[in-house]
Amino acid sequence: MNFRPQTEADRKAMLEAIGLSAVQELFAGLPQEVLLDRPLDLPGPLSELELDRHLRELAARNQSARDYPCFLGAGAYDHFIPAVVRYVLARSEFYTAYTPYQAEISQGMLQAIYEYQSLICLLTGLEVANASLYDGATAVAEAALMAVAATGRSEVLVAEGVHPEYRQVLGTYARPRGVAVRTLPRQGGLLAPEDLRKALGPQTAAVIVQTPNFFGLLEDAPALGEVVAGSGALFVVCTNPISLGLLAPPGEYGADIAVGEGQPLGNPLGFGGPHLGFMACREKLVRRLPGRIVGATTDGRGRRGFVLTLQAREQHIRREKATSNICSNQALNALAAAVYLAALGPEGLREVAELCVQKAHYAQRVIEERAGLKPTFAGPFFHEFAVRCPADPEVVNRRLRERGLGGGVALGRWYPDLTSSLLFCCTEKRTRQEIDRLAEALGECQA
Amino acid sequence: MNFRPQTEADRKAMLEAIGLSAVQELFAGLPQEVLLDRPLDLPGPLSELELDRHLRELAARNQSARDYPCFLGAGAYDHFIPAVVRYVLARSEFYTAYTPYQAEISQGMLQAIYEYQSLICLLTGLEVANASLYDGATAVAEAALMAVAATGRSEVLVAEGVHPEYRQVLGTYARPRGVAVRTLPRQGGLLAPEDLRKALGPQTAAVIVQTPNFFGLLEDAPALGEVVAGSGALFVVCTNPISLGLLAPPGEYGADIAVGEGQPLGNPLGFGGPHLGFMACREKLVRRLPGRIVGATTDGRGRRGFVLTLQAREQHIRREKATSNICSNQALNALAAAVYLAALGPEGLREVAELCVQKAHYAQRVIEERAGLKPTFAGPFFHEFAVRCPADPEVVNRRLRERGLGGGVALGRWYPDLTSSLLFCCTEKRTRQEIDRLAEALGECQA
Amino acid sequence: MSAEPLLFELSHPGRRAASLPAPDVPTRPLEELLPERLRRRRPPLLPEVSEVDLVRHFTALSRRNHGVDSGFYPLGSCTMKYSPKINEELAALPGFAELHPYQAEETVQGALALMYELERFLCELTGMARFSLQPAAGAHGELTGLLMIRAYHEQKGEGGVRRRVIVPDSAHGTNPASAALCGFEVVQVPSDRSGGVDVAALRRVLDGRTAALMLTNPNTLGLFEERILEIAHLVHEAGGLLYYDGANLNAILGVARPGDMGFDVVHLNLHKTFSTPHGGGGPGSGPVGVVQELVPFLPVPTVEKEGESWRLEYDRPLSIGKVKAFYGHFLVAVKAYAYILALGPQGLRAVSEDAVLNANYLLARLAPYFEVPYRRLCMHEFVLSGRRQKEKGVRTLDMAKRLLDYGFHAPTIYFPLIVEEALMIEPTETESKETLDAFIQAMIEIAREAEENPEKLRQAPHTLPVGRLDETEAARHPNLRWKPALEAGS
Amino acid sequence: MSAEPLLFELSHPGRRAASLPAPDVPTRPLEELLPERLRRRRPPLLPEVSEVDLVRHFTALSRRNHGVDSGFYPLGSCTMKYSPKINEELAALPGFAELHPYQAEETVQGALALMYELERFLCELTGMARFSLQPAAGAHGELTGLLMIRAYHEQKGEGGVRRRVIVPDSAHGTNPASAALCGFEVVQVPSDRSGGVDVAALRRVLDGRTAALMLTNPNTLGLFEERILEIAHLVHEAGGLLYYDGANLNAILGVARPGDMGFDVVHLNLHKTFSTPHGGGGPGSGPVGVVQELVPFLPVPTVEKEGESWRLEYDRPLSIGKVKAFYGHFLVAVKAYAYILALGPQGLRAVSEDAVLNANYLLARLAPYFEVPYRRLCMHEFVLSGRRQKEKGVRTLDMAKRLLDYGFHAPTIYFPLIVEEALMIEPTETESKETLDAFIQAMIEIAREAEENPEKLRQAPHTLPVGRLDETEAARHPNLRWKPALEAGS
Ligand SMILES: Cc1ncc(COP(=O)(O)O)c(C=O)c1O
Ligand SMILES: Cc1ncc(COP(=O)(O)O)c(C=O)c1O
Repeated sequence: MNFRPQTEADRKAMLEAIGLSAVQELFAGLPQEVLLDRPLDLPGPLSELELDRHLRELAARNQSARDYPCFLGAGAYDHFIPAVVRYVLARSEFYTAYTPYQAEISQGMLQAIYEYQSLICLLTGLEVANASLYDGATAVAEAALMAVAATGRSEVLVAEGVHPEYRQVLGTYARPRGVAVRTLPRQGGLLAPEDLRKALGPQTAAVIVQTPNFFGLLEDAPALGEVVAGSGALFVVCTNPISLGLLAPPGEYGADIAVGEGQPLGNPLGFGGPHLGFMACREKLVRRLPGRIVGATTDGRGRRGFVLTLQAREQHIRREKATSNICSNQALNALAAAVYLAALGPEGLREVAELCVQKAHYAQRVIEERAGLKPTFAGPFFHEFAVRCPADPEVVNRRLRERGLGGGVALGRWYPDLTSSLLFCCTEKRTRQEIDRLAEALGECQA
Repeated sequence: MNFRPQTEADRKAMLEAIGLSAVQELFAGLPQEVLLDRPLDLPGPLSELELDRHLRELAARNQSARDYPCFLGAGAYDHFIPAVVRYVLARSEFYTAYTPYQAEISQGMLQAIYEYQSLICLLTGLEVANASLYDGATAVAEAALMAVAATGRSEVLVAEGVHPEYRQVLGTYARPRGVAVRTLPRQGGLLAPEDLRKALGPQTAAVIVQTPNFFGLLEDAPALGEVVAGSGALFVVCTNPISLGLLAPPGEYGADIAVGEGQPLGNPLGFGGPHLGFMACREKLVRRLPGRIVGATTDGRGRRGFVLTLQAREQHIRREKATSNICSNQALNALAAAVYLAALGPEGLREVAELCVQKAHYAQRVIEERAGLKPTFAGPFFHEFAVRCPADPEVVNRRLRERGLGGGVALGRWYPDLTSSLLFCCTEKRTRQEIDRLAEALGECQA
Repeated sequence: MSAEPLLFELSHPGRRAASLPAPDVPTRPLEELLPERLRRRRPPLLPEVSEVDLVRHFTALSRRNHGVDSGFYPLGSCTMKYSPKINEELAALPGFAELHPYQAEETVQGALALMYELERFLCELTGMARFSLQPAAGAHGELTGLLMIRAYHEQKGEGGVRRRVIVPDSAHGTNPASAALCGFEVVQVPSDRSGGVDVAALRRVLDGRTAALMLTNPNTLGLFEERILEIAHLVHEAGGLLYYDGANLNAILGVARPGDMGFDVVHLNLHKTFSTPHGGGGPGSGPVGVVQELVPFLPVPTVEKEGESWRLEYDRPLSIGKVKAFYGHFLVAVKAYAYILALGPQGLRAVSEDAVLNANYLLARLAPYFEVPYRRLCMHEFVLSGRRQKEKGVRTLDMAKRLLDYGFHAPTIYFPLIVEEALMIEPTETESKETLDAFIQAMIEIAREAEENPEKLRQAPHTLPVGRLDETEAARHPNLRWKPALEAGS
Repeated sequence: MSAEPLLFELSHPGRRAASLPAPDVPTRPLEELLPERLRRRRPPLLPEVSEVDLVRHFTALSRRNHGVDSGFYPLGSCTMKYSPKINEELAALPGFAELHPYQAEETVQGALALMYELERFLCELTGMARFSLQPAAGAHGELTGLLMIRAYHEQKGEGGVRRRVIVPDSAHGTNPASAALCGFEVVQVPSDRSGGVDVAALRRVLDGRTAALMLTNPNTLGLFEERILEIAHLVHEAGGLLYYDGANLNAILGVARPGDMGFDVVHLNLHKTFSTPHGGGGPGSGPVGVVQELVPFLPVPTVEKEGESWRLEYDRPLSIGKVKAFYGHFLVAVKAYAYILALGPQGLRAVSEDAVLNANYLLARLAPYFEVPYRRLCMHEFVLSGRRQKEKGVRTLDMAKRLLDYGFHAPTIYFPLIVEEALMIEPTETESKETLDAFIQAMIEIAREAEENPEKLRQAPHTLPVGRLDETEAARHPNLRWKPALEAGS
C-alpha cells in the first residue's frame, strides 16, 4: 500500500523549487557513517487485501470473549458496549485530531472532554477531574506522587487489596523519587481500619485503597476515611466506575483523590489496552493535578467555548517542574466513557451495576452449591469473588477451556498464600446458562 | 429498546396542547371495528445486548464467504472492498438522509451522485446515466420498456446468455405491457450474429445481450451491434462493470443503452441484496430514462450546485405517464460504487479485471489438468467458466463443501441441456492455493 | 464552507488509493485470453486520487448533507425517524453481509430463518396471510402487488376485462405509475371535503372493469379513511381487490391492521416504518403481503420451513414469477427484523401512539399560523397550506428554503397535489418535545417573516454552502456528468 | 453553526438511550448483598438522553472539530499524517479487541505473535536489540527508558553518582519532565548557532555525574544533529548513555538508525511515525528499545518465542518492573504492525523521503516571507520565526488563529522555546503538492495581511463556531465541569 500522494512529476517540481536535483540530496546533511547502506530487512509491502487476510488470520489464532464466556476480571472487564459508542468513536473528526491545542478549531473534542470531566466528578463526588491518564495503574502512581508533592511527605501506604499490578507500577514510579511504599496487610481480604491507624505516621503522604478491591470485596472505605481524616495524609481511593452506580462516591467518605480504571466505561478489553485512567480530586488540589484539563471560557462576543487550561502545571510549560510528564493521554477512551455514561444515564448505570452484583452473587452461590467450592473471603463484594479449588487452579482453568468456558484468575501468582484460589467475575453479559455451565464444569474439574 | 424520547410528562403536556386527555383519543377517528383488540402477537422487546446476541447467533448459522473460498458468481461477486468505502458509507450524513429533495441542504449526496453518474458514463462510454435502479435484473427490464417506448415497437429480443433471472424479471415486466419477449438461442454459449439477423424484425424494439454473459463468455458484441445498427431497434448491452476495466465500453460498439449489476463495485454480496442497477444511454434518450437524475446548475451568485433534474420523467410529476414507477433507488450503493471506482482509479480497475481474468483462466486450466473436467464452452471468457462434471453437480457441490470449499453454480437449474455443468468464478480474492485446492477436490469428487 | 471540487477535478495522474496484490498464479499474455477487438483501447478516465484525497473529499461532502442524525427531518410521507445504530452493525456481520445468494441452503439457515420470521412478523402486523420480501422498494412492491392482482383476475378468467385500477387524487405518484407499468388503465377518484375518498364518486367508477382500488390509509393527508369498511365492501362487491399502500403503517402499528380493514394486498416500506435508514435515497425494501386467496401468486422463491430447517421454494405454478434477481434486499430485512424484535409488541404500538401524538401536537401549535385544509385530528402526519402566505407573495417553496436556514430539513412540499401550496409534515415518534417546540418556533418566525420581510424568504436559504439553486436552468440545459476536457470542448 | 448545548443541558428526566436485559438469575434484595453504609444514596446526576439526542449531540460536536481527515494539519513535532482506514477495522476485529489480558497464553497466540513480530520490526528500524511495547505514550516511554538507564548505572554501582540527565534547550518538555519524574537532576545544554547541540557546552557538563543525554534527532528544529557521532562518543566516554526521543523517526525511516548513531535507548511514538491516528489527544503508544547491554532491565513481561509458540516472560530479575498494567496499548500496536507490513521496506523509506521533501519544499517557498532562524536543509519539519511580523504588531498566535480561517490547522507555535515567535511546521508525507501549495498561498496571504491589516489577524479566527477564546480568563477562574443547578448556586 502507498499513502503518499506525490508523483514523480510532483517530486521533480518540488526538488526544483528547493534547488536540488535528487531526493538523496535532502539527506546530504547526515554523516556518511550513519546512513543505512542496505534496504531494511522487513517484510511487505502488502496490498490491502493481503494485509486484511493476514491480520484476520492472526486474529483467528486468538480466542476472544466472543468465542467463550469470559469470567475474567481483575482490572479488565467484559461489559456490553452500546453501538452508539462505536458510532461516535468512528467520527474521523474526533479520532484523527491531535490534542486540541488550537481551541477554536477543536471545540468538539474540547467540549466532549469537558463533559467527560463533569461526568467523572458526578460519579466520584469530587470537584475536579482531569482529561485522563494512561490507565488505572499509572493513575494510582500519579496520585501517590501528587500526594507526596502536596503534603511534602515521603511515605505512601497502600492496601494489599489494591491490584497487584497497580502496586507494582506504584513501586516503579515511587522508587526513583525516593518515596517509600508500605503495603498494609489484609485481614480476610480487607484492610482493617485498626491496621491502618497503626501504620499512619507523620511521614504518610497518602493512603491508597481500592474498593471494590482486587478480590472484588468492598473495603470499609468510610471507616478507613475516618482514620485518614485529620492525619495530614491524603486519602486516595481507587475504584471501579461501574460500581459507583450503586456504591457511595469516594468524595462522600473523605477521599481527596479518586482514581481508577475507566475501561469498563465503553472501552473494549483490547488485550489490556488502550484503557483509561481517570482521576478526580478536591478543588484545592487542582494545581497539583497531572495531565490535561479542559475549562470553559468565552470568546470576545461572550459565546461559550472550551480550552485546555491550567497549563502551567504541564511539561510543555514547566518542563522538569511539571506535575507529571504526561503529554498524550487517552482522549478517545475518555470520549467513549462519556458517550457510554450518557447512553446509560443514572438509571442505566445503576442497572448495569445491579446486574453485575446479582449475577456475581448468583454465581458464587451456585459454584458453592453445585461445585462445592467455598468462597475464599467472607465480606460483601461487587462483581468478583474468589473461591478455593481443591485441584490446581491452572489445571482447572485448562479443563474449563476444554469445556468451552473461560477460566478464572489464579491468585497464587501474586498472593503466595492464595495459591488454591481462583477469582471469577460476572458482568451483565454473563447469562444464567453460562454461569450454570461454569458451576457444573467447576464441579467436574476438581476430580 | 426504546427510541422514543417523549416522557409521560411530555405526553401529558402535548395532549393538553391538543385538547385531549388520553393518547387513545388520538385514534378516535378509526372505526371501532378495525381497532385491534389484542396486543400484537410478536416476540420482544429485547435489550440491545440480547438483540446483539440473537442476531449474532443467526449470523453464525450461516457460512459466509469468509468461512470458505467462494467460487460462486452468476450475478453476485465476491470482490475485495477497500476499507475506505465502508468509511464513507458510515458517515451518517449520507446514510440517514432521504432522497435529496431539498438540494441546498443535500449538496453532499447530490454531488456524489453526479460523480457516480459521470463514472458510469466513463465506464460505459455512453453520454448519460441515471442515479441507479434496483439491480441488474430490473435494469434490463427497464431498458426493454424504455426501448419499447422510444421505438413504439412491441417486441424484445433477448439472448439466451443473459442471466436467466434477469430474463425472468424481464418477462414479469413485459407480460402485462403486452411486450413480447423472444429468447434467441445460443450457439456454443454465444449469440450468433446470424441468428440475431434472422430474428430482427420491424417490431423489434430492443436487442438485449449480456457480455460477459451468464456463462462468463464474451459475446461478439461489436458484431451484434453492427447487426442491430440501422434496424430501428435499440441495442441494449448488459455488462459487468469490473470487466470494463479491460473490455471495450458498450458505447463504442453501438450500444444505445448499457445496463448491469453494479454490486461488484464496492457492494457486499449480502445474500443477493441490496445491490445496484446501473443504466446509461445515449443523450437523445435522456428524457426516456427511468429514475433519478442529478444535474449541475448554479445558485444566484453563480456558485456551482447540484439538483435532481428532468423530473418531468418521474412518477411524482407525471404519475401514470412517467417513464417508470421507481422512486427510492439504490443511492447508498451508488455512493459505494463511486468511492470504489475512485479508490481504484483507471489502473486499479484494470488490475482487478486482469487479476480476475488471469485467475479464472488459471483455474480453468488446472481444473482440466488435475480434475480432468472439460470446459463446457470454448470461447473467450472473463472470470467465469462452466465445466462438465461426470458426477451430479449437486453431489459435487456437497462434497466440495465437506472439504471446506465453496461449490459452483449448477446450470441445469435453468438450462436443461447443461445439467452436468457447473459454473465457477474467480475474482481477485481467490488465491492460487484456493484454486489448486478446488482443482484437486474436484478431481476427488467425481469418483 | 468553501466549494468542494469534483473528484475529477482532484485527479492527478499517477495517484492511487487502493492497492492490489500481484497475481499469484502463472499468467498468460492478455492477448491470448481476450481478443483484441473486444478490449478497451484507452483506460476509462477515472479520477486518480490517493486515499487521503478520497477520505477528505467524501468527508467534506458528507458535511454538506443533512441526515436524520444531523437534525429534524419532517419530510412528510417519508417517515424520517431515527434508526438504531446497533442495526447497522448487525447487518454488516460477515454472517449476513458476505453470503452469496446461490450458496447451498444448508449453509444459509440463519438467513432463511430470519426471512421466514420477518415474514411472520409482517403478517401479524398487517393481518395478511403471507409476505414476499423480494420487492426492492415501495414502488416495486406496488408493481408486485398489482401483478398478483392481475394474475388473480386472469385466473378467474377476468383478466381481459378487469383492466382498471382506481387511485384517489391524493395518492402518491408511484401508485398510478405502478398501475400503468402493470398495463392497467388508471382511473382517478376525487377526495371529498373531509379529505377521504369521495365514496359517491367511487361508486360511480366501480364496475366489472375494476381490478383494484389502491389506497393509502391513513392517506397522504395524514387522515384515516373513516369509511374504509364501506369502501372495502363496495370494491369487493364490484369484484375488485383492495390494495394497501403501506408507506404510512407507522401510524397504526398495533392499533389497526390493513387486513382487518378489508385490504387484500399490502406493501410496506421497511425503510420508513421499520427504521432502516434511507441511505440518501435508498436502498429501501418493499415487502408485499397478501390474503390467503392470493398466496399462490406470490413471486418465487418463497421461504418455507420444514421441521427445523428452512428452504427456498421455486415450484409455485401460479406465481407471477420473479420481480428481482435473488431474494430482495436481505440486508435491509436484517435491520427491520432487528427493529421489530427490539421494540416488541408494546413498543411498536407505542411508536404509533407517539408518532400520532407528535403530529397532532405540531398541528395544534401551528394551526393559528397557517391554513389547515382539513380540520380533524390527524394521524402520523398532516398537511398545511401556504395559501395565506402566498397572498403576501411568499410561496411554500420559499418557506421550505427558509427552514433550511434554521437547521431543519423542510417538510414535503406541493404534495399531495390536491392541497394548494401544500406543506406535508411528519415528525415521527423519535423527535422530542423540545425539537418539536424549536421547529414550531421556527415556523412561527417564518410566518412572521412572510408578513414582514417576504424578500428574505424568497432569497432563502442564506446560511448554506450554496444559495437557492436554479432548477429551471438545470432542466433546460442538462449537465449530467463531468466531461473530460477534450470532450467538454465539443 | 449554532452553539451546541452541553449533554447536561440536553438532559430530560426519564429519557434513556441504552437498554439492558432484566436479570435472568434469581435475585436477592440489594440490602442483603451490599451494606447500606457503602451504598450510594442518590444516583449520580448523569444526563438523561435518548439515543437520537446522543447521536445528534456528538455528531454536532464532531463537526466542530478538525482532524487530519478534515484537512491539512501541519502541527510540528506531531506528525499528523493520514492513517489508513483499513487499520481501524483490523484493530476492531473481535479476535484482537475482545481479548482479556489474563487469558491463557495458548488462547492468545495470534496476539503474542503480533507483539513479537512488531518488536522485531522496531528493532530493525532503529538498530536496537530489543523493544518493550508497554509504554502508553512517548512521555511514558521516556520514563521507562530513563528508569532502565538508572537501573543500568545502579547495577554498575554508579546509581548514587550518576544523577544528572542532560537535555538540550530545544528538547520537548516531556524530556526534562520525565527525567525529573525519574528522580534525575536536569541539566540543560544550549544549542549552537546552527541549531545543533553546542558541543563545547556539552563537553563542559559531561562528567562522572552524567547518567544520560537525551536527544531528539532530527531535533525539534527539524535539523539533523550533524555531530551526532562525536556527541555519542563524548557521552559514552563520560560513562553516560545516549537516549533517543524518537518522536521524529518519520524523518529517517530506512535512511539512518538511532542504533547506528550510537544511541542506547530509543522510544518511538507509534501514534506519529507509525500512523495510528492520535484520537484527539490519545491513546498513543511509546515502545522503548534498548541495546543489548540494557536488555535485562526491560519492563516485564517480555514476549518470547519458543518453537512455534509465544509466551509472556515475567522472570527477569533485573527488570525495572512494571510501568503499566498488562502489556501496553495492544490495539494501537495492531495498527502499527499493519502499517509497517503494508508499506514494506521501500515504502517506509519512501515515507521519510517524501516527508523531508515536503518539508523542504514548504520551507523553500515560505522563506521569502518569514524569518528562517536556521538556513539549512531541514528534515521532516522546520521552524520559522514570526519576528518580522511581530514588528508590525502581529504575533505568531495571531497568524496561527488566522490560518484556521483558511481551513488549515495551525502549526505548533512558541515551540521550541529557543526560537522567538516560533512556528513549527511539519507537513508529513501524506500531503499532496496541491495541498502544500494551498497552504503556501494562505501563509503568503497572511504575511500580506500582517502588513496591511494586522487588526484582522489579531481578531482571528473569524469563520469558526467561536471567536478567539479567552485563555487567561479560563485559567484565572477555572470552570472545569458542569455543576448541577443546586450546587452551581453555591
Ligand atoms: C405513500 C407512498 N407510497 C409509495 C411510496 C414509494 O416508496 P418507494 O420510494 O420505496 O418506492 C412512497 C415513498 O415515497 C410513499 O410515501
Ligand atoms: C519530540 C517529542 N518528544 C516527546 C513527545 C511526547 O510524546 P507523547 O505525547 O506520546 O507522550 C512528543 C509529543 O508531543 C514530541 O513531539
